[in-house]
Amino acid sequence: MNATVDIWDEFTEGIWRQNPVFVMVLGLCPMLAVTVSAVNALTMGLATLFVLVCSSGLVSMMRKLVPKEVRIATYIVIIATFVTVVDYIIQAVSLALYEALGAFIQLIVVNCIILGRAEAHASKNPPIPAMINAVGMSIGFVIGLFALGSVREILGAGTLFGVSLFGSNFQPWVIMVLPPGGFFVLGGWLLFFSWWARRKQRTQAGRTGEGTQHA
Amino acid sequence: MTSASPPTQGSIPVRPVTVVRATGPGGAQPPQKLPTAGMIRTLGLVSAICGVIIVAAYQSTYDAVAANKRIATERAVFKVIPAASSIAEYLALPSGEVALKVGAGETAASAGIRFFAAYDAHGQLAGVAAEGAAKGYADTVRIMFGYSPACQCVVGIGVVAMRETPGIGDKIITDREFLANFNALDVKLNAELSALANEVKAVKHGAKTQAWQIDAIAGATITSRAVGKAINDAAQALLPRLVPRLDALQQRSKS
Amino acid sequence: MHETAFQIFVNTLLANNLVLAMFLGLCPFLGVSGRLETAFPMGMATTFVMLVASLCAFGLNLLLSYFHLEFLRLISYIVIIASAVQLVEMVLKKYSPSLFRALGIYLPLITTNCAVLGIALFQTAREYDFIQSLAFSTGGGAGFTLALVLMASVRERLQLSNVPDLVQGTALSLMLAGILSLSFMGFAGLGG
Amino acid sequence: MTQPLIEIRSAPHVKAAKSVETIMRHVVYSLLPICAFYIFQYGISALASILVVTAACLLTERTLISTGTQAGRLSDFSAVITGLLLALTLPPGFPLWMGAVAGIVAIALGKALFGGIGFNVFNPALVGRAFVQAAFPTAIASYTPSFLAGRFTEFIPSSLALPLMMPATAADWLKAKNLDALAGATPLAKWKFDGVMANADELLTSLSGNMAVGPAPALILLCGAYLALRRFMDWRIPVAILGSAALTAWVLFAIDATRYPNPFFMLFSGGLILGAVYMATDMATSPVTPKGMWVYGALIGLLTVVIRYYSGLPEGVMYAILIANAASPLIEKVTQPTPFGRGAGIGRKRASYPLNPGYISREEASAVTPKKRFLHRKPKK
Repeated sequence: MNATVDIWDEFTEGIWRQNPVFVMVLGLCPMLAVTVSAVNALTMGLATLFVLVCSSGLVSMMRKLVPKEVRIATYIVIIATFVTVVDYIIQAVSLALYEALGAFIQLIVVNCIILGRAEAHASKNPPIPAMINAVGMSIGFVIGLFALGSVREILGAGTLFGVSLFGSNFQPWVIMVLPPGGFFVLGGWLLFFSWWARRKQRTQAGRTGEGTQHA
Repeated sequence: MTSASPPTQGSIPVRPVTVVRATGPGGAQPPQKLPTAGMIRTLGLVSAICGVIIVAAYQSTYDAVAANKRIATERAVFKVIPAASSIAEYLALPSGEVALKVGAGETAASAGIRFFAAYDAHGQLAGVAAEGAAKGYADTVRIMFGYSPACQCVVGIGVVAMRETPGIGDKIITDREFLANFNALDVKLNAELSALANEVKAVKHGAKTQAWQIDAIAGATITSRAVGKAINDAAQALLPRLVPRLDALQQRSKS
Repeated sequence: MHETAFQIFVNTLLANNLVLAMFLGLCPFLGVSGRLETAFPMGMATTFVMLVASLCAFGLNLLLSYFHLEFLRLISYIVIIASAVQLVEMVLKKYSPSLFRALGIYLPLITTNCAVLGIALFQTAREYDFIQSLAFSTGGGAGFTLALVLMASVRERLQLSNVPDLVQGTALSLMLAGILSLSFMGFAGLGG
Repeated sequence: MTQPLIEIRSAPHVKAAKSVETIMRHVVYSLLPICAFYIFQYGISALASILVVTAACLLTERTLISTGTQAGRLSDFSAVITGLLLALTLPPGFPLWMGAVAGIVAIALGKALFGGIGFNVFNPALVGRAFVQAAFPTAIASYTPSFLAGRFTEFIPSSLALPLMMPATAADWLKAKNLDALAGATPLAKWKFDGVMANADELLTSLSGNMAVGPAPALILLCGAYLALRRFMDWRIPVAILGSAALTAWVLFAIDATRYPNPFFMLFSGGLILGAVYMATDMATSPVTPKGMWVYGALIGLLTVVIRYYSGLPEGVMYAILIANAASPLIEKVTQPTPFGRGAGIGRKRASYPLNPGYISREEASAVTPKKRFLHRKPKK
């Protein structure tokens, strides 16, 4: 019983409680740069998922072998390996997608989420929980990327996954696919979540009847 | 780094400082005996595993990547030369030679100008395609243009890469009026075949009077100009080398 | 097309600013931009590492393409950058201990700054020659420093104003970065 | 020792008995003639644009104040100023719904985000303008000629675009009126893209008609002079901006007169005068030290000319002011007068934060903001 709860906990940690995008605000660089469309966002998320899961597995398998002094170097080399692999896979699948994402696939190497997970979790846990945690984390990352990418695509081009939503006369908000739009949309999501959390807190406080209400 | 500190008079403890210095690149570990052999063994093992993974991935995707790249190039060339059905990649060398490009790893490639000869279904030269680039509004605009030896003109363009403002600059892909400029854009060489007879240039919207001018898109003048400059620069560099050698390209060589 | 070194420098400094237009190096940008006193040294240290890393990457790329080992590029770049940071750390420690003390905590952070790796990767992708790479890395570093200093200047002032609680923290920093990025859009097309 | 030795100076000390409301009210008064002339130039569309944009600003301000997000009162006139200035910087035929977006963004992003009046770091009107410039680049570049016949009875068709929908192109409408599509280009755009330079009288008053210009510069200067004379505005900033822009333009003109326009054109085309007089002088976003004002103004002038000449956009005042706004705390810090007793040394001490690792990631909830050192000695109330 307890074990399943743990595993479920490992899995959901990254999706909500420690969501890498909205809670920890990690991995910003690729996140903002590639999320001009929902497809790009999903591809980037899946690539990160692959790298995160594989590197977590390998790091976790080697955790007893690696001396403390060289652990960071080892992790970086392992991560870089899987990034190279994913880089070639995307090239093989679709060159158009590869060009849209550009150097940001290779920049997954310096995505703090991956190194952070390797250091904080995978190096201390056996492979299976480590990988499950990694999957959860990456799903959280994918959700975050998708939330950004879809808003930016809907407003910025009037489409979602390339399908037109509002007809041809829609005025696209070009800013959304430009750099400032990325900052604004992510900032907007963060604002939304903090507003939501506060509201929930307030209603809870109201229910217990001891909440002293002042904003 | 390990220079011995001078013998100290008095009771200032210098030693700990030297110890900290001597620990080297490993970071802040305790100054105990380092498990050097273990470290090297682990790093070696990791490198070996990673090397194997990378090489395996590279090898297994190599064909697919190459095929993708070829398809992408072909598509780009076919777009600018509609009659084409197969292509061959060439280098126009500074010596005036035209060489068939073999393999991907030509280190001497920097001196030559890359272009594609496109052949129709009968193996006859249908046109030549080359890339050009110029600074646009946001970033470099890279285009591919098709050159037809028959009319000595540009017969089509396609955008390879750009980051122009959506809705304004990217009209160069969609604006029919603008694309009509490239049905027969004059890039004739001068009598000595040393340079273009006329500079290809974008002029303001509605002011096109000559066959070598490009009627710019109203409101997207800078991007239009970049397209003109890209064609001009690339043609200026390539055509004087290419035109005298066109005969060598007429038939598709067996490769 | 051949861009001059000056064009590349101005372009990476303003029009295609690493942080505000390319989204590189955002973590330190948001993390260290709280105070001017720390923002400027951090920017300078990053610039220096960028320069070293860019030059190393240039040489390394020559070597790799000579042996047709392009698939090892990423992994060797990241190792080179980590070593460059280590090197800078050791050199500083020896020759300028005061600067080392001031920067000590930031130096390791630079390793995971994607702007540094980004510089190395972009200069390879754009096939810059030696001088161009030099201009690219110094321009990128200067642009990073500029963005950091401007951001710190604004955030320092905001400590004295009553920003709504709801916005405090990362959301505010992101919005500020957005407005800064908006103002830098005026430079689009500069150096062309 | 009869001379006063101590001059205590800190953030703005206004000696006269002027409240914020008084100042703001006079700024609004001085803006009214400009708006009136603008409406006279462009007719009913301009009137609608001014009304809608200002209303959007006021409504947003009201909503945000009532939810407690932002400080301030509606009656302090600051939102009115933002609305009027914003409307004056937009093309007269700008779709009304986009104008409303600009107004909302100006107040929400440019002002409420920082805590309301007096705390904003960037000029709110310009934040709104920059946002719509990036969001709707086509619409914001479509100007129409002034003094068209029938401007008081007929809307410019793009004004009335349905919300979220694309406006009708101005070019077709102009063609129907037998006007060249180029008549819709501003003098700056004409110069930049076509090399056509406008005459001095056209620029100054725009009375000669059929020019797509913004509000008349001569009138703005007049109204600005009123504000400066009544000391509602510091004269140093506009003077510094115009001076540095003219100087930069003159130097370039002297170097290559064929390539660069004359300084006069530089000063009186586009929004430079409006920006210098009304936008850059916003008290919350400009330095308070006299020396700082000069530096700030000079920076704006220089950046404006550089952006106009070398970047892709024809107009650069807005961006120049926004960047200078961001730099203004920095300028203020550098140009702070030396406190008495500290000496005029370089190595003078300032209040500073200790360098500690907890400082790096202040975003983390657990990290605490280090206290400023000098605050410890502050007497407790």
